[in-house]
Amino acid sequence: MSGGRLRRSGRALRALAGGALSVAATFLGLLAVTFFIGRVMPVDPVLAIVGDRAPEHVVERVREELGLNQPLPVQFVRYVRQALRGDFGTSVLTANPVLEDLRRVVPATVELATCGILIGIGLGVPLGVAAAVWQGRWIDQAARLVGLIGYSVPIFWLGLMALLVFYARLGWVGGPGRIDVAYEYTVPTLSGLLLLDAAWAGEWEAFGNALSHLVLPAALLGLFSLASISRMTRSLLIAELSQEYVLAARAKGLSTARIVWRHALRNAAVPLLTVIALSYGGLLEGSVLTETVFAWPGLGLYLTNSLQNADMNAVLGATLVVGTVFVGLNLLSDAAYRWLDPRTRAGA
Amino acid sequence: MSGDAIHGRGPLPRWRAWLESARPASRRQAAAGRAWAAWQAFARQPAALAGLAIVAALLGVALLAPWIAPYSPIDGDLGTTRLLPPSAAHWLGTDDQGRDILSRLLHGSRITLQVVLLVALLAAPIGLLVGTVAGWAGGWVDTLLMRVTDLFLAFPRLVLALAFVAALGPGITNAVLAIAITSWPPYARIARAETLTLRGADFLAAVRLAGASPARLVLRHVMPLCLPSVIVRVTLDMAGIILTAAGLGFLGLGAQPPMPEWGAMVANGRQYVLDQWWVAAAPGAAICLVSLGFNLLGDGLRDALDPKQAGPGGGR
Amino acid sequence: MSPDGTPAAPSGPGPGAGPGAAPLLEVEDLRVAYPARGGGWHEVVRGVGFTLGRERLGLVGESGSGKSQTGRALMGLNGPGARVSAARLRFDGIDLLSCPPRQRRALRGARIAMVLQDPKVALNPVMRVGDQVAEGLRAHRRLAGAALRARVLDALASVGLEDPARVARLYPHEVSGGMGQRVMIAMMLAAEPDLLIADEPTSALDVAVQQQVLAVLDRCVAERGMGLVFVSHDLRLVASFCDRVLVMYAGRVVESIDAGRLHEAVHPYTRGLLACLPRLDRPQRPLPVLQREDAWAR
Amino acid sequence: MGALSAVGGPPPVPGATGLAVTGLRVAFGDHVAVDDLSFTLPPGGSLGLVGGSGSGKSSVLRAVCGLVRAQAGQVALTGGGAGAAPGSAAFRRRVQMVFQDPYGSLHPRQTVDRQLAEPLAIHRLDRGAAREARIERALAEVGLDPGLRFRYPHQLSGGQRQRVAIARALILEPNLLLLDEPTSALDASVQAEVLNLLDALRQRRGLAFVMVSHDLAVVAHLCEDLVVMARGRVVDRLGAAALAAGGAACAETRALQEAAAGFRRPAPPVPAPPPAMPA
Amino acid sequence: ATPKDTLVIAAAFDDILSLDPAESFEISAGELMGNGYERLVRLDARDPTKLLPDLARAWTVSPDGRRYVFELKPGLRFASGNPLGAEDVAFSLQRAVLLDKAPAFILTQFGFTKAQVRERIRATGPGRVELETDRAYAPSYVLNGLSANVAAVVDRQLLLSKERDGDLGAGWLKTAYAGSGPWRIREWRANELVVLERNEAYHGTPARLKRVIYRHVKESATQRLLLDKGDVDVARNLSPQDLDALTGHKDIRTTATPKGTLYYFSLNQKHPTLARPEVREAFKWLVDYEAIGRTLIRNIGVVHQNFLPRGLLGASTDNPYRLDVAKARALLAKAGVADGFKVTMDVRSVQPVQAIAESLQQTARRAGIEIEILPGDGKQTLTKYRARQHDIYIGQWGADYWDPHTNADTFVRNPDNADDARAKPLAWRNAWDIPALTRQADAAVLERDPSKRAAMYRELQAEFRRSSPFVMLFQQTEVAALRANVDGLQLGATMDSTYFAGVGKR
Ligand SMILES: Nc1ncnc2c1ncn2[C@@H]1O[C@H](COP(=O)(O)OP(=O)(O)OP(=O)(O)O)[C@@H](O)[C@H]1O
Ligand SMILES: Nc1ncnc2c1ncn2[C@@H]1O[C@H](COP(=O)(O)OP(=O)(O)OP(=O)(O)O)[C@@H](O)[C@H]1O
Ligand SMILES: [Mg+2]
Ligand SMILES: [Mg+2]
Repeated sequence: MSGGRLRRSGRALRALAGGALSVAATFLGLLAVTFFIGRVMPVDPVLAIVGDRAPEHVVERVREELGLNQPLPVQFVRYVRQALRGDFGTSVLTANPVLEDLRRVVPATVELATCGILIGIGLGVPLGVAAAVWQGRWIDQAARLVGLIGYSVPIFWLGLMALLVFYARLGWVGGPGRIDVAYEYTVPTLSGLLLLDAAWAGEWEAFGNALSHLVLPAALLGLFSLASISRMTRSLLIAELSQEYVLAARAKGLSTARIVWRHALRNAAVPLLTVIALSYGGLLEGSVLTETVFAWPGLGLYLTNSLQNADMNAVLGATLVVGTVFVGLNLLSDAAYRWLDPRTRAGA
Repeated sequence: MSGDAIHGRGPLPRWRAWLESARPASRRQAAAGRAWAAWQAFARQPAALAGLAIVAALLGVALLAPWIAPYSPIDGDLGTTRLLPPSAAHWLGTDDQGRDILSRLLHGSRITLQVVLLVALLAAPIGLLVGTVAGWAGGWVDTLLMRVTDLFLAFPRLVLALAFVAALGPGITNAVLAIAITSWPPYARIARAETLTLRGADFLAAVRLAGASPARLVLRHVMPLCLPSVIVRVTLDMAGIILTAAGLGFLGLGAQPPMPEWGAMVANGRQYVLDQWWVAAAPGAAICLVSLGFNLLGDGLRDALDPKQAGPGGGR
Repeated sequence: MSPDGTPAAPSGPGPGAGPGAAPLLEVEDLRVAYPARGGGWHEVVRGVGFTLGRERLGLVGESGSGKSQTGRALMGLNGPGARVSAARLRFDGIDLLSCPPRQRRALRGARIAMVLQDPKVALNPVMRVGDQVAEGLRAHRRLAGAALRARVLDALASVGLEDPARVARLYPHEVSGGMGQRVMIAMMLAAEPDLLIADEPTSALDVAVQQQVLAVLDRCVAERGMGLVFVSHDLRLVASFCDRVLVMYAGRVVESIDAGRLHEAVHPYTRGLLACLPRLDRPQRPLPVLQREDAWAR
Repeated sequence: MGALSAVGGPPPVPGATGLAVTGLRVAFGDHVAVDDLSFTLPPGGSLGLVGGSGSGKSSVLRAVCGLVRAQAGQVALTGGGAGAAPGSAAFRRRVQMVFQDPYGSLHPRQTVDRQLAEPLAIHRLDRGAAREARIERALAEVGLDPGLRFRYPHQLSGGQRQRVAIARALILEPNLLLLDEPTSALDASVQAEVLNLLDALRQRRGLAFVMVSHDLAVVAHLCEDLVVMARGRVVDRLGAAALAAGGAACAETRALQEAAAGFRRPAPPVPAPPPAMPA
Repeated sequence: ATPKDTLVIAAAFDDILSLDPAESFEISAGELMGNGYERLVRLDARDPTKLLPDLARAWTVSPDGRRYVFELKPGLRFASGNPLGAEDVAFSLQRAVLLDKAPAFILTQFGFTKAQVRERIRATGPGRVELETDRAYAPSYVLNGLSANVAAVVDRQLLLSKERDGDLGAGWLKTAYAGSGPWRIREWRANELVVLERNEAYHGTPARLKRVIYRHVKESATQRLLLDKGDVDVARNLSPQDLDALTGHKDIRTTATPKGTLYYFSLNQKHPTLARPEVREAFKWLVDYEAIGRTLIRNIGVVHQNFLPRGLLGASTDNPYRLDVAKARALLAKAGVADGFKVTMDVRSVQPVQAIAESLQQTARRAGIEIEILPGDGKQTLTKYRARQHDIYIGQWGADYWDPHTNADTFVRNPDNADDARAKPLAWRNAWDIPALTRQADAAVLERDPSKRAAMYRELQAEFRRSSPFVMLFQQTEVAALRANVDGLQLGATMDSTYFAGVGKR
């Protein structure tokens, strides 16, 4: 018994080590790709620092300071060494250490994407389940329609239209930005997640205001994740519902609800989780455009700005964060896989 | 296996009988019959047909654009025809350079089609090859290829495309390249997964026993089997590709002016979205319609090509 | 028309019927049809009829002859889109076709149960075996807590599983095929049904294990006086295990015969099936093969 | 016993091939599927491998034809094919295999024609009309209607598929056929047809067989010698005649024997009539 | 809605790179510098050709024109509470020269170098600062230079306390504040917001409002929505069509001021075809100035064909060119390219530049010239432009300080046209080799009589209009739309002369 457990934990350890190794490899790849992009980009990074009107000698001096006159391999080694030390340098654009910037912008995006995915899950899973159970009925068609909208409509366009209708015309929601300026200094920053911080501080008015700003972009992102989640839920569930064990459960006389939610969905949950994890990553990505439309001071906006201004330190930092989140989500969904599916739990 | 007790069918015309013959007499007839069966499975779905119609219409419009467009797509008159609302003369109105939006849309279909086709032709084979080779070879080849795939997957697609376009310089060709570079990994994943399930299949063992080389096995036997799911995925991705291209255009990194690229048109129209809504709405609707078409088509293809429905022998 | 007319018309209790005078199950002119591709219907069960007492009834026939569909029609579990009709389909006096779905579901698992072919796929892979057994009990017998657990362990023990407490904690992939099939039987028998439909319960199992599982089934029938419909394509097995055998061909019952009198079978299909099996004790080559006649299917 | 010399019946056809396997060991990870297994098949002979599920029967066949790698042991052809190294093209042409599941052993997207042509294409045999003729001959040999030639597998019945699989194995004109439960997925009536076909082929071509099954009756019908396996090892060897006489010494063999006879009720609550089969 | 005591401004300020006056050189930052810092003299917001005293009470120029003495106002304090004296002023100017960041040339062009700046700029007594230039420049030129942000006065004590590795506090000041103006810069969150708070220690009239908050909003449409809903009080980057749509809105009015920023496109003289004089001129006849003025830059700019923006000394308002395809064709024929030719044009993907480029593309095609537009973001096109690798570049140029030399220096001076030249003005970027014009421009800087000086610039402009490879398009007008309850907001002509101290809300 204990020997088995020992062996099992040994196997888990090996899997973990393998995971860590692959994450490390992925990171090195990320670094290489960002470096490569930074170097081939036809933008002079010095320009970003000194501006267009600086005299030539200033330009030259800064170029030397940045080590840009050294051979590429030397630059790469320096770059990797710094990145490994957790030193992403200072952003040219914000004049702050990149790490500090990230600490500010990442929570904003996380808040947005998390609310989006919660909406996506909360509506998408039941919708997908309904569509699978009542296959071919109106609810199935409706789910399909929602999915198609989510897949076919450009988010930036829908965002603008939604802003126009719900903010400008109807005035139901707050406008662009995370919070009204009036509340700018009322909420102390703890987690960076405005809703949590406001609730923690008991600033309910600010909470309400932040919520009113969040609702629209989150709902929009939610719609897009809803599309893929409901569609995947449907097809996974349909596949599960045709399995023999469902027949066995029906033969036991269980109710449809129990069969669907306890048996079939539980099995579908395993791949579904991967879908959700991926679509969460997708939301982080979708936020690039959403944040532009909603003037949301998050990672997406930060990344586009830095890219366009050749702020390579910031680009590296932000890309690494996004990459890490993707890798982390992958690991997490792997772990969930192991946790949800007893067959993989033993490693057999 | 075909139903013996099927009721309610009249006599078939000769060509249908030929196509539906259970005993095809030649390779050609067998292939045609197979295609016909797939078509029938496909044609049973009205939504899929609608999708096909949209895509076919896109194709037709792209072919005929110069003949059916009422005006030039690139010349307008800043002085007199700027930002006119839809009217009899300009069905969809005019844009900020005084150009007829309908004409631009019609010509833009060529770009959209070109983007979609190029990406599909670039990304799908890469993904297919990488995935099948990784899945079949296993071992370190698999590990290496999948690491690279994961690396590309670890970047959000739009961001990576952005970075590549930033690196290569904007323009439609580079946008296509960037999108292709970023869209093959999912295909590789799918192809690999499929290959893994096929790896132990007896029919492949039989071919191996006959002495087939690994290259032959992968190219002639494994790949054709992965192809349907990749095709389905590509079709479903078309919408995403169009949207990504539009997103790049929207951020000013896609097609360059005055090319009537739909995404760039939306981006341009965004300035006027509050008052001259048609400038952005028309290309936006075109994008929606075409991605809708590809989505419906992809759904239909999936249902038609689904191995589970390929033949009743599959599941016992 | 099959040569001997509609076999086994509902005429009193079948041979080997148990103590109850009224038959447990009466089936007359049962038909199952699925929508055909080109429109219309495709009948896969075409006018099956029989009565069942508290006995072991074997259902044999080649693949696709409609055995499983017949069994499932009794459970009310045919595939989506199926059209099921019958002149009579009564279980213990209850008309199964006209009773409300709620009552039908209450019957399922509680009074009519079913064992499936392959325990590997018929047990929910993410649920502990014990929980799966408990589920039916909780639904039908309103048990909970310690009482429920005791019943689960009892049920597992009754199918000959050693250390039921340990088995209850396992996941399906952690039990062997034979154990899995026993778990499934325990799961279906826990609620003590009056009728058990076993759809090829042993054909996915190892030859040696097959014997053990059959013994378990056999004991349950003998001890509890339950009716059993045993679906199989293995004529030799059915003949040795059941009291009575229905032979199906193309959705019809072509012959109904006592297992002991199988050698007296008159239908050429049945006779052909028996003859074409290779035998250890009497080598024969070439083996006789079945010459199908269209008339059988009509 | 383990000798490499060909023992057994006289080769009915000159050039007939036999097989000698010594000390074979196959492992998947930590799991040893086949351990120190030896047997010989005289040229033109037939050998049955029987055993319960998971006893390693399929693994033996797969190791013999090189589909899985053996950790230890030798596989050698004897008789006509002696000298062809496992894995070589010559070996492949002499040794072919038929798989258990006719549903899984045919490529689902290729016509019968294409599947039969594939081995010919690989070995660059017979172009054009000669190839056509050869395919037609192969179909005829396994008793398949030429009208089925351009069908896809899903348009065929199980028995027909298994015939196609046999035709594919035969098209390279091998001398040794490895059969992995070729009839266990088939109905009894179809099984008889396939067994008859295999029997006829053997007579006609002087093929040597190694056949795997868990059904003693089926193996005994086709093979002269039997090897009983359990847990990856040989536990019993006996001739078909000895088996028919009944009363095997080995427990595993006896269990198989009983299973072949149907169900035997242990205690007599209901007097079960012995399975009486009509003549 | 916005709080009563706070002015909320929607603006795009993603260009800010630093809050250090010695380093910051961006338009948005300039406005912050103007409100947060003081300098010796300051431009009159109403008439930028005039100078007003700021920290200096009075100043004198020595007869040889090289020594400037400034007298400070008494009792000055920084927002930190530290007293502000002559030492601080000298320190600030020295610091700018020593740090030698992008805008430092505004001071070093008067002959200050790192080596001697501590002698040439000195505190000569309590409240007395003395500067010594290397030549006798036009006093307006020097004083205008001293009104630039780079000459703003910073808190010496505070900065020295934050100094690291002898950086004179530059690392710290990038994101902080050390000034004495009516507003303290409380916080700058890049691409998000900037918060100004009333400086209670300010020596002049205190600001009327307590706070000014800039919110970064890039989209014009979004700015308009926010303004319309009253979630901001001022919108700064509205597009022509959004401005148009707001006229007649009962709660919103607009205010406008011409800016020192010019839009132009230029022809690289390394391109053999573009180098022909007739081709250069032909391009000037191929722009539909009138239609562009009426549509694309309506409200936000006026057609202007000279290198000095209106409002600068000597600026010309002659606009001789208009769209004349026939004339252009004739000129092209004369140049031997009657059949037209193909060129590329690097265009930033921003409005109205992109739209103007597209319009030019259409009109040029009518004369047979095929222009291929190469879009890119700002940094990308600039990189190419600075390396002289473009064919045609379309862009803008803003005055660095309020003196004609700022633009003359770049448009009509090219002391060395070699690839490795030390100075690389716009004329160099387009490889326009102009020794004669360079000499003329150098002379104009030294002319001390303003009216003679103005005449010299007018001459330069006439020649420039005729022969330069620059096609000047328009001068930007800055427009702000504001809620009707905001009063006292006056946009300044330069980037640092929009003041908020006098702004109030009803
Ligand atoms: N859901 C369904 N839809 C359409 N046809 C079906 C469906 N389920 C079964 N059939 C058809 O019904 C017929 C009878 O099937 P059934 O499963 O009863 O055969 P069986 O006798 O149990 O065969 P096997 O021995 O292979 O299990 C077959 O032809 C099968 O194809
Ligand atoms: N590819 C494989 N990877 C891992 N284990 C395997 C593999 N193939 C077979 N095994 C294991 O090796 C053992 C022997 O398998 P094999 O297929 O040879 O048995 P078998 O006698 O043919 O059984 P069956 O009658 O079920 O076909 C089994 O325990 C099986 O699980
Ligand atoms: Mg069945
Ligand atoms: Mg096997």
